[in-house]
This record gives sequence, structure tokens and C-alpha cells, in this order.
Amino acid sequence: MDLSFTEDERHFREAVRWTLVERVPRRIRDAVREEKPLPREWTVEAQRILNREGYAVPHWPLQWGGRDWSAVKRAILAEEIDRAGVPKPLPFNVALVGPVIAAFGSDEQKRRFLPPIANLDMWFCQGFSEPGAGSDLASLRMEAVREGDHYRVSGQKIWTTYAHKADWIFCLVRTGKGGRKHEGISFLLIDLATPGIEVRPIRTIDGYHHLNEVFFEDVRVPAENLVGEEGKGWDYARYLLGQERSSMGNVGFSRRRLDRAREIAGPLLDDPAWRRRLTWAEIELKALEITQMRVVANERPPSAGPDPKTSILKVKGGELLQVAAELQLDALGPEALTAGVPEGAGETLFQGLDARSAIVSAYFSSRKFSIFGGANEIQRNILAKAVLGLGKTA
Amino acid sequence: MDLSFTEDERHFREAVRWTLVERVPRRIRDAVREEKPLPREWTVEAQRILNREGYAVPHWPLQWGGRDWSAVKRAILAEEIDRAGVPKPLPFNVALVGPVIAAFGSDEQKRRFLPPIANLDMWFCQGFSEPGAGSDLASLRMEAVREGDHYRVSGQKIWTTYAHKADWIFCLVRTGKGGRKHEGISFLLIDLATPGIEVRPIRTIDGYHHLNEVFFEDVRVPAENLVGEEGKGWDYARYLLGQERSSMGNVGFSRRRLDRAREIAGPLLDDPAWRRRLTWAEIELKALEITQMRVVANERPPSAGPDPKTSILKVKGGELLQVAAELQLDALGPEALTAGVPEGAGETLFQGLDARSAIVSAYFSSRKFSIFGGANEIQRNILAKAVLGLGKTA
Amino acid sequence: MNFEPGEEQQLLAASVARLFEDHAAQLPVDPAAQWRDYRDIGLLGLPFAEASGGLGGGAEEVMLVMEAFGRALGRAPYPSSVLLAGRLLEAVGARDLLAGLIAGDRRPVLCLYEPGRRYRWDDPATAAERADDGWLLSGAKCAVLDAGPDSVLICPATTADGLGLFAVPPGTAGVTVDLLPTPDGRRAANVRFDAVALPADAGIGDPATNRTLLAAAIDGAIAATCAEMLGAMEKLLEITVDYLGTRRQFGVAIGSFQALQHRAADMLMAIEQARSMTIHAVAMLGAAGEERGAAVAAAKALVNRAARFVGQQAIQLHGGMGLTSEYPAGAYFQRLTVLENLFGDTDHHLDTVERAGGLKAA
Amino acid sequence: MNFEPGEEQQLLAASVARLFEDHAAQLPVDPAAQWRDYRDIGLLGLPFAEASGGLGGGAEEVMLVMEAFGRALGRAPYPSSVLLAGRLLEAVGARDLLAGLIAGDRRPVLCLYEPGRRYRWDDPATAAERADDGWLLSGAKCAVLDAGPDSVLICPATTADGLGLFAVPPGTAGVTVDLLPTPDGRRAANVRFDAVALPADAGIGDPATNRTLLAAAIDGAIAATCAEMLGAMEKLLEITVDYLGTRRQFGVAIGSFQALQHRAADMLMAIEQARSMTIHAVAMLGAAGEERGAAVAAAKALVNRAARFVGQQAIQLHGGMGLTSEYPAGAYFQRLTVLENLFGDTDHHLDTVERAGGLKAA
Repeated sequence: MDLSFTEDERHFREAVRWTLVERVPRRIRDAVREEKPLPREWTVEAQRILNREGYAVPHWPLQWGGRDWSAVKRAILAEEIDRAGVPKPLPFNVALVGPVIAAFGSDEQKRRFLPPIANLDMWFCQGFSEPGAGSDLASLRMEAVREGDHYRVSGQKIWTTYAHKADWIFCLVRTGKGGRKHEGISFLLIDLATPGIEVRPIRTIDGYHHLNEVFFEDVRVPAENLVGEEGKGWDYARYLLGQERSSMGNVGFSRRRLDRAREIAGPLLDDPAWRRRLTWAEIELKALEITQMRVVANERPPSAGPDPKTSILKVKGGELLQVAAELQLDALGPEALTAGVPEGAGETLFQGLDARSAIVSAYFSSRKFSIFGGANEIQRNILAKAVLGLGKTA
Repeated sequence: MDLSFTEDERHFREAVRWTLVERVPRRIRDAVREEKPLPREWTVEAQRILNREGYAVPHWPLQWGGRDWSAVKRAILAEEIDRAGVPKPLPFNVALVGPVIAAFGSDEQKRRFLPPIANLDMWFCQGFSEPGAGSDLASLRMEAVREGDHYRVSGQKIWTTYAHKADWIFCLVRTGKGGRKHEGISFLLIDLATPGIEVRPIRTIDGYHHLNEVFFEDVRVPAENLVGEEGKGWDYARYLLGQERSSMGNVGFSRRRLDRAREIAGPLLDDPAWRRRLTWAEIELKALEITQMRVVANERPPSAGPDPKTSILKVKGGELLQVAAELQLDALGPEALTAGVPEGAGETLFQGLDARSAIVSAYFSSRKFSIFGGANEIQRNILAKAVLGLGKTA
Repeated sequence: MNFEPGEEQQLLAASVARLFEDHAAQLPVDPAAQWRDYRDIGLLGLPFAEASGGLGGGAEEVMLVMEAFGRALGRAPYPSSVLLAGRLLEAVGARDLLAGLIAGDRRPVLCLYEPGRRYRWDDPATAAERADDGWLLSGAKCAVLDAGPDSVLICPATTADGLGLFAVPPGTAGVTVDLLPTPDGRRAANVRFDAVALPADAGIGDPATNRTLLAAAIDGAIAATCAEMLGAMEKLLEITVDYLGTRRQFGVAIGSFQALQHRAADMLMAIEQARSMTIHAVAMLGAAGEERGAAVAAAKALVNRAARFVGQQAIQLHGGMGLTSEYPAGAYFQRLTVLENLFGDTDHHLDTVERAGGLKAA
Repeated sequence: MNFEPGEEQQLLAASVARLFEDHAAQLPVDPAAQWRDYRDIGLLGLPFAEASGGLGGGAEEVMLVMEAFGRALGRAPYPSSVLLAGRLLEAVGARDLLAGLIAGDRRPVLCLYEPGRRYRWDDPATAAERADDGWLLSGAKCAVLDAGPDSVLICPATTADGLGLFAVPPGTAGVTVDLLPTPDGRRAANVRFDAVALPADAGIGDPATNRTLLAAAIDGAIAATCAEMLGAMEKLLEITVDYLGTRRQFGVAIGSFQALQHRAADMLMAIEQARSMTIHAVAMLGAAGEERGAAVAAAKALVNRAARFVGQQAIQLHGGMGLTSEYPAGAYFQRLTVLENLFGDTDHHLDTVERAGGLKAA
């Protein structure tokens, strides 16, 4: 038992912190800290820097750029990246599709996809959710019919983050009928430039464009883009969800938001009520930081699926980001009234967007943390059933 | 629309307040305010005084002691009784069994029972809950078999408040088998002095003896003690639950507790955190006072069953009593450590019981407000289904 | 006590509800036409005494109107111009400006807050000095809802004699109005007064009593805001319950999940308590200063808390749909967020209650 | 970082768990025999340096022991006598008293609080004056857990030179020990010192450093209390989950109701966060004064909040059964209520964190 960080871990943290500040341009870190929408090329620029430093895919197999770092170190790295305001390596690439290809893809697929995924030369988005299949993922309906050397794909995905910036999409598609809902699902990589695909923006209440609907109409996808075996897509999705959880709690992100709340608080820091909320948030965050370490230190084989205790990280981490956003919002006082997001903001970085608008926007947008990626209600179901063993007989 | 109390209502409140202080001995009011256990004879003494003033059963038919007061006035009366530290008229008598007898009893039953019930010459307790039938009341099993001019009753009731002080118990019993669970239930009055009845205390974590189990073994109950028709007990129980809700929110009781919290707070009143909790409680209480008035002003025929919005009074009223108890507990500081309830306290009023022990005891005991009388979870089910119309199809 | 609206009140409520819903459905919006509708239906004169040229409606009528306004997400500058600025004009006896407002010709708005001072309004850094036979007004105001190029800006300013109130007509030289979007898609302004020369009669009211009358006008506007929030919350709960009954997951309507049912029940309870406190605030508007102030602040605090909870949970229960701009839940959430902030956030109002020594029991 | 206990630590945890469970099942309780068991298994010397005659166990070992103690609702005066008073004796170099404690012959307890001063301990009204070749001690202390007729009372008192610490043996004239029941059925005392004459060597430690050493001893005891609460909460959640799976209503196990499942999940999350903060407190015990104090206070605040929530909800999920004295849930709720109060309630600890300027990030 060693409840403190070791000397080695502390040095690692310092080295990472130094490297991030040294290597990633300040304009990028400032924009992230102020939660302004980042131009695509800045995101790419940042990830290439991280990849050069070995920070983009440390959890991958060594052969594909992974590092032999402990889970604790990887968690430290993730925390520091977030905290420094460095855009985190695109999760769709490095935490989701990459590990699935590394584990189940053909050698050809690995060579073709993994390096550009790590370097963000190829931007992936995730095609899981469909209208009518949100938390109930297994009832998805997008169809892929095998026709010779390709699939003909038709259907719709929704809530697709950054589909408008992405080059590729990884999709769960239905390749078989009948049987249980989980069966007959396959995992397919689709080039978004293929004819028959339309990406339509979903405008959200934070005033920006992150989300999309993606429509597929008779899209021809080469059969070689199938990952693993046909009909095993559900297993791969489970594997994917069991992947890298080192930053699931968003500890560094919350730390950054709370630090900023302190910065903008001014005289509110002496207001006992606001101050007390900040104190609670900082305590909860300290606890979460350690809970995160405990979960990641408890390494499991990815085939075991996600550790159900990651649900704690998801719920608590999301709540903290929401609390931090509220603290910032409330610090604005009456001046929040003039901090709406102007129409069309976000297309270019600084167009009409002052820091206060970004705060209001972040408050609205933060509601997503308890919705996407498995709503908090689903996470509590998981905790009750998988950890506490409740309700199995009902 | 008249959102303030009328002149007449304000005068009524003043008159009631004056009368209570004038007529009810201070020793009784002080003991109630300090939440010390009351000797049976003091409870009886207080109710007889109230009955003399016309305050015990104002909601009953005029013929049996009722008063022609509006629901708002009755709510004012109930609030003032609680607030003054006057023991409220025994609810089992005046709010539960009395109205059922008045509505469904025979003329003979009315003459025999109503006057002593109003005057607490006859103390009733309630025999509804059974082991295995708490919130799921309809699955009760206590059996009453008709044999000539009497019923033979066997079974068990539980959580029976004050059974050890009571003269009579009103019970839901099963007189018929088969059919739906709600059918075959009857409403029976049983003299606790009848052979075959045993009352066993249930000790609770507050250190006192309020609750009991009551065992019935071949108890002979005269058939004339059946209220209304055999098999209609469930309807009568529903009627009973739709009865007098004027004090459902326990507004006066919470007011008394918060006032006392202020009294004992001392320097804590300047502690921003404790003070803020008190402020919230006082605001919530003001809101509840008006919500209570809105619910009682919306008079419904008792046959319509309980207004589902009374569930709001139950939940919010109980939560406030719990919050008030926490404020008092926290005001004790380290001195709470020596404020356990001594063994055997409560048998006589002041035996070894100082005010701090009563506060700790009240904190423990207050957990019951979200459990008994339909747990808060049940109340939320009711609100969701009966008020919001949710989940009817599921 | 009697919580049922009378017959006339029911008629009023029904007719404004119809009007506000018509306006909400209008595309594109024609603000001038809508404002004429407000005038024609009598809303512009509603809260003012008959002696002031108004209809003599009371705080209860205002509550009914603002509930309907909140339900329909009204966008007209009614609360800011009529209920806040207008009531102040009536109180200080600025009869001409008030008459112009009632006639629909003038649109006054009150410039209450200043940058960096949060919700403090009673000791402005903005100042006015006597100059020749008029005034020179200088300072900066922020967060003026509904201010526009055509607004008469009513500006509190420190003078040698106390708190002055100055009416600044549209187009006055030295005034800069910086229009910005609000988080709920309306407009608000930051305003700068650079040595603005005003005639002597631009000073309205009496510096000895302005502060008291302004406090009363603000309290009235806060009570109206509580009613607006109440209407918005009730409508939002209806939208949410509707969604829960319609949307299916795992083969059943999601409204059949107990956890979601209980959340909806908690929203209902929060709203019912908010309604009660709004009633309390309205009933206390006639009381003396500090007692009225505490009741109104307590109401706003509780309504604020309810609004944050109800708004956030409505989004949660809608899932991703709640986050989209197309679906109505998000607009209600945004509106509630703005109103929560208007006239002071929750902590601000709790401070007010505590400074007054708490809530007086009946 | 590594959160897994080593082999020796696992052995320690298992053996104390067995002992505490045996003790819990013992009826009637024989406190003297139990205390001998504590001695025989090495618990009395566990946290002390080998140079002090102890076993040199660290804060991690104490955490494991106290978790087991909490799970079993231990009633022995171990935390008060060994972990608080004992650690203080070691720190101030009171070797004889410490040796007596380790041998099981003496039972010191610390008289920390005074009536009406809440959790303030560092500026006692109790005072000691030099008299002849000894001391005269006067004052009142309250809420001394586990004090009894056989206790050596360790009493902080203001002296001319600073904060004195006085060891008052059982039976000293002028000492009144008023034994009272605690809310969880143990015993605590209020103590009065009426001009108690003490020999010169009754003063232990050094008034110049006592305050600092006492603060460190208290922080250690707070961390141990967090561990005790953690153990009690975990056991209480297990009891509750068990009940939910067994108890049936409306024809199904009540654990199948989603609202109750989610409550249990919230309890789990609160406990996991409490465990993390306990780990943090333990890890920071070696840090410098204010940083250590803030970490420990933050831990106690979060564990306190978790304890209130978990305790109350465990009772709620048990329904009426949770309120009865026979069923174990109630006893855990009572214990958690007492421990929540011990060494300061939630607000007290949050004040401490804020005075220290907040929690330092890694």
C-alpha cells in the first residue's frame, strides 16, 4: 500500500507539465481554457505535438506508438493535458476506434489506420446512436447488406459529434436479422467522402455546432472496411467501452474550470455561500482524483468489458464539470445578461465571442455530461446491478 | 382571488392563539416544545380542553361537535395548536376513526363512540400495517371469521403507535378470501381489553416506546363492532385517507422546531452556513404554509379519496421536520456526545431527560416522517401517476 | 384566503394567453405590431391607477398576465418597460412619460446595474452634476434588458441631493448603447453616458424619496418575474411529461421508469412551492419596506432554486433532444437561466432575507 | 501509488476483523477482558514507534484497523485512548504514561472541549497556576468520550507559559466526572476540575510546543475516525443491500424498484468518494501543519456528509424496520451520527479548509 504518489510519479507529472507548456502554443491553451471553439487545424496541430512527445496513444500496443507506462502515470498524463488547456487527443480516435482496430483489425487495417489515427491525419467520428436508440443502443437499425465485395449501407446516425470535421466514421450497423437484439451487429469503418452520405448540423443551446445527424443512402462501403467478424460488433463495442478510462473522471478539466472560477470570482471569493460551493467542489474533485486513480490502478483485461465502477467516474466527473460551470456562471452576476452567444459564432474562433459568452455557453453545454455517453440514470442502473447486485431477479 | 388572510381569518388566528395559551397549562406546552415524552394523562387533559373550546373536532358533522369553519380556518387552528406546543387532538381518534364512524357507522355506533372519541375518553390506535404489508397495505392477512354474533380474529398488526396507551384499536381485517387483494377487507373496532390480545413494545432508535406489535389470537369481537358493510373496508380506508388534511404539512410543528432552533443556536446564528440552512428552512416553510392552504382550500368530497396533491404536503412537511431536527442537532456541537437517551427514559416525564437528549432523540425519531403514513417513495409514485399521469401504460 | 381567480380575472388570463400564443407563433416577428396588440388589449395601462390613465389592475392581475407571458416565452419588453420602468414613472409622478408609455409611443427602460458592482443599484457610481440650467450625466450602466435605439433610458445617478433619476430620450448626444445578445436570444445593452447634457426637467422624482420608490418598483418587478418563471416552469414540466409519455426506450415509454417518475414528481413539488412563494410575494407587495423586501427576496430565492432544478432536469429527462435548439425545452431552460439572474441570483436574495432578520411568521 | 494492502497488512486486517467480530458477538460484554485481547494482539502498541515501546505501525495500518473497528461497531476505548491520547503522550514524550497504556494498565483520555465553546480547543478557559511546588487546575471540560472512573484525564489548560497539558490520575481530589450516555449507547463524561492540586510533574510536554503536537495528534485521530466511519458506512450499505434483496412488497423484492436502486447507487458513490478522501487524509498525515490540517479537515467534511446521507438513506430504505432498536441498521446510523460530530461537524471542517486557503492541488 502506498497512498501517495511515488517520487517517480511526481517527476513524471512535472516533466509532462513542463513539456506541455513548452511545446503546445499558448494561443491554443488559452482558447481551450476560455472554452472557445477551436478551429479544426488547431486541434490537429495539438494532437500532432502530443503524438510526437509520445503523449497521444500511450495505452496502445508498443508497436503502434504505445508506451509502457502504468495506469497511474497515464492518468497523470491525461489530467495534466486537460489541466494545461491542451486539447486532449481526440477520444474517438485514440480511445475508441484505435484500440478496437489494434485488437480486432486485420494487419492491413492496422497499418492503414493506426498511424494516421494516432497523428490525427485521419479524424474519426462515432456512429453508434440512432434516433430511437440512445441509451438503448442495441435496438439500432442502420442496415448494411453484403453485396459481393462491398456493403450497401442505409440508415441514420444521430448526435454525431464533429461529424462535420471528420474524415471517417466508425459505425455499428445491422448485418443480420432475427435473434436477440445484440446479435447481427457489425463494426464498420466508413469514409465520409463516399457518395450517399449527408451530414446535417444539429444546433445546440450553447450556440455552437458540435453535433450532427448523418444520413446514409445506399452507401457502398468496401467489405475490407469491416473490422473483425460480421455479427461480432456488439462484442467490439463492449471492448471499446472497456478501453482507456484514465480520463473518464475529467479530473484535469474540472480542475481547470475551478481554477478559472477562482480567477474570475473577484470579490465573490469572500461571499461565504459562493465560496462554500467552491470549497465543496474542490473537495469532491480531490476525492474524485483519487477515486479515478483507484479505478485505473485496478487494471482489468479489456475483454472483461468496462469496470462498472467507471460509472462513478462518469457520474461524479460530469456533476463536477456542471458545478464548476455553475460557479463560473454565477460569478458573472448581472453581466451574464449580455453574454449570449451571437448568431454564427464558432465558425471562426474569435468572432464576437468574449470570455463571458463562453462561460454562459459552457453552462448550457455542460448539461450534456449527464446525458451523453450513457446518461447518469443508466450509470446508476449499472452501479446498482453490476456492483451492488440489486434487482437481478426482478 | 384574495391571496392574503382576510381580516376575519386574522382575528380567528389571534383568538385561537390567545385561547390556547390561556387554557392549556404551561407545563404541557413546555414539555411538547422540548419534545419530551408526554404522560398519557397530560395528552388526555389537553384534548379535553380543546374539545371544550370546540377545537378538537371542528371538521366533524355539526351534530357531533363539528364547527362550521372554512378549511382555511381549520388549517389555521391546526397550525396554531402545533405551534403553541399544545398536543394535537389525537389523529387516530379525530382524523381517522371518528370520521369513518360518522360517515359509515350505525346510529348506535355514532352515539356510543363519537363523543368519547372527541373527548379522548376512549383512546384509539390504528391497526392497518402488518409484517409484510407496509406500504403494500392491501396484502394484509389478519383474519376475522364470522361466528354467529361475533368475529373470531387472529393475526398480527405492527408499527402500532401508542397501542400501549390505547383503549381500542380500529383494524382492517380480512373477512373474505379470493378475488382481488382489495376485496374481502372489513373495518372492525376492537376493545384492547378483550382476551387474546397482546401488545408488545417495539423499541426505537430514539430511545422511547411509541410503537408496538399487537397480536390477536382467537379474539372474540362482537359483530356490532363492524363498521359499515362487510367487505367494504378498503373503501372506508380510502375515505379515511381522504379525511382532514388541514395539518398534513405539519406547518405549526415545523415552525415550533425552527423557532426553537433559533433559541438554542446562540452564536451559531452568526455562522453563515448554519444560518443559511435555517433561512432556507424558513423560506420552505413559508411556501409550505401556503401550499397547505391551497390544498385545503381546494375542498373535495371525502368520497373522492385523498387529493393526490396532499402527497406534496406529506413529503415537504416531513422533510422540513427532518431539516429542523438537524439544525437543532448541529446546534448542540460536541455536547451532543453526552446527550444520549438514558435507558428507561420516557416512562415518567422528566426522568433523566435533559433538553439536549430530547433534541438528539428527535433527530433520530424524525426519520419516521419520510417512512410512516406512506413512505416518500410511495408519495412520489402517487404524484407521478395521479397528478402528472405518468406511467399509466407501463 | 381564496386562490381562485374571479370571473374577470379568468377572462383576462384567457385573453392574454391567446394573444401571447399568437405572438409566439408569429414568423417573422413584428415587434411594433405586437406592441400595438399589447396596447389595444389594454396591457400597457393595466397596472397603473385610473388616476394615472391606467386600468387599475392589481398585483394579482399582473401575476396572471406574467404567468401567461412565461408560458408563451413572451419576448415583448413588457416586464422591463411597463412593469418596472412604468411603475417607477408612476410612483415618481412622471406623468408625461407614463402617458407616452400607456399610449404606446414611448418605451422607457431602467438602467439599474453598473459593471463590476453585481446587483447593487442604490449607490451608483454614475453621477449627475448641475451645469448651467441643466445636468451633466456621466457613467456606465450594464445589463439593461430590452434597451434599444428607441428606448427612453431611465438612469439612476448620484447627485448632490441624493439618488437622482434621469430620463434620457433616444438619440441624446453622448449616449452609447451597446446592444448584445442575451443568453435566451433577446437583446440587452451596456450603456455609456459621456458627460451627457440634459435639460433641467430630465431629472424626475425627488432625490429624497427616489430610493424608496425605486426599491418598491423593483420589488414589484421581482414578483412579476417570479410569476413569469412560474409560468415557464409549468409549461416546461408539461412539455417534459409529454415527452416522457411519448418517447420509448427498451420497449416502453420512458415515463414508466420509476427514477424518471420521481424526478418529475420532484419537479412538480418544486413548482408548487414556487407558486406558493410567488403568491406570498404578490400578497406582500403592499407591506412596508423591509417586510415586503424580505418576502419578495425569499420568493425570488426559492423560485430561482426551483428554476435551476426544473430547467436542468427537464433537459436531463429529454436526453440529447433537450440540448437541441429546435426542441422547445432548451429555450425554456435558457429563459429560466436568464430570469434566475434577473434582479439578483439566489445568494443575493438570501442575503437580503437575512439582513432583514429572516421571514416573519404569520 | 498502490492501493492494495501488502501481505502483512492483509494479515493484520483479517486478524483484527476476527477479533472485533468476536467482541461484537460477546454477551454480556466484559470490557476488561476485551482490552486484554487488544493488548495481546498488539493493538495497544501498534501505532507507536519501536523506540517508544510500540510496534511501529503506520497510518495505513491504523486505517485498516479502524475500518474493521467501524464495520464491527467496536465499543472499546481504542480510538480515544490509543489513537488520540496515546499518540499525544508519545509526541510530548510522556514515556511512563505511554508505557502504562501499551501495557494495558493505564487508560488515558483527552479532555478536549469546553461547554459553550463548540469545537475550539486551542485556547482553553481551563487554567493551571503554579502553587507551592505543584499546580492548581480549575475549569470544566465536556464531551470526553470513554472517560470513566479509571481514566487518566489528559487536560489541556492555559498556563502563564502557554498551553499546558496535565495528566490527572483517577481518584484525584477535586475532580468530578459526570458520566452520561452517548447517542450510540456508549459513555462520555463532563468533567469539572475544582482547584485540583497536582504535583509538578503532572504537567507534561512543553507549553511552547504542546499546541502544535496536540493539533497533529488530533489530525491523526480525525483520519482514524474517517476510517472508522468508512468501515461503518460500508457495512451499513451491505446490510441495506441485503435487506433490499430480501424484503418483498407488491410481489417483488423491493431492490427491483429503480428509485431504490438509484438511492443505493448514490450511497455507493458517496462511500467511494469518502474512501478516497480518507486515503488522502492518511497520505497527508506526514505533511506540514496547515497543509495537513486542510487535507484532514476536507476529508472529515466529505466523510461527514457521506455519513449523514448514507445513515439516513439506510434507515429510509429499511422502512419502519430501520427505526427499531433490534435491527442493526439503527445502531450504525447512531454510531455514524456520533462520529460525524466527533472532532467537529461538517461546517467546522469546511471553515478550517477555507481558512487554510483551500485544498492544494497536486
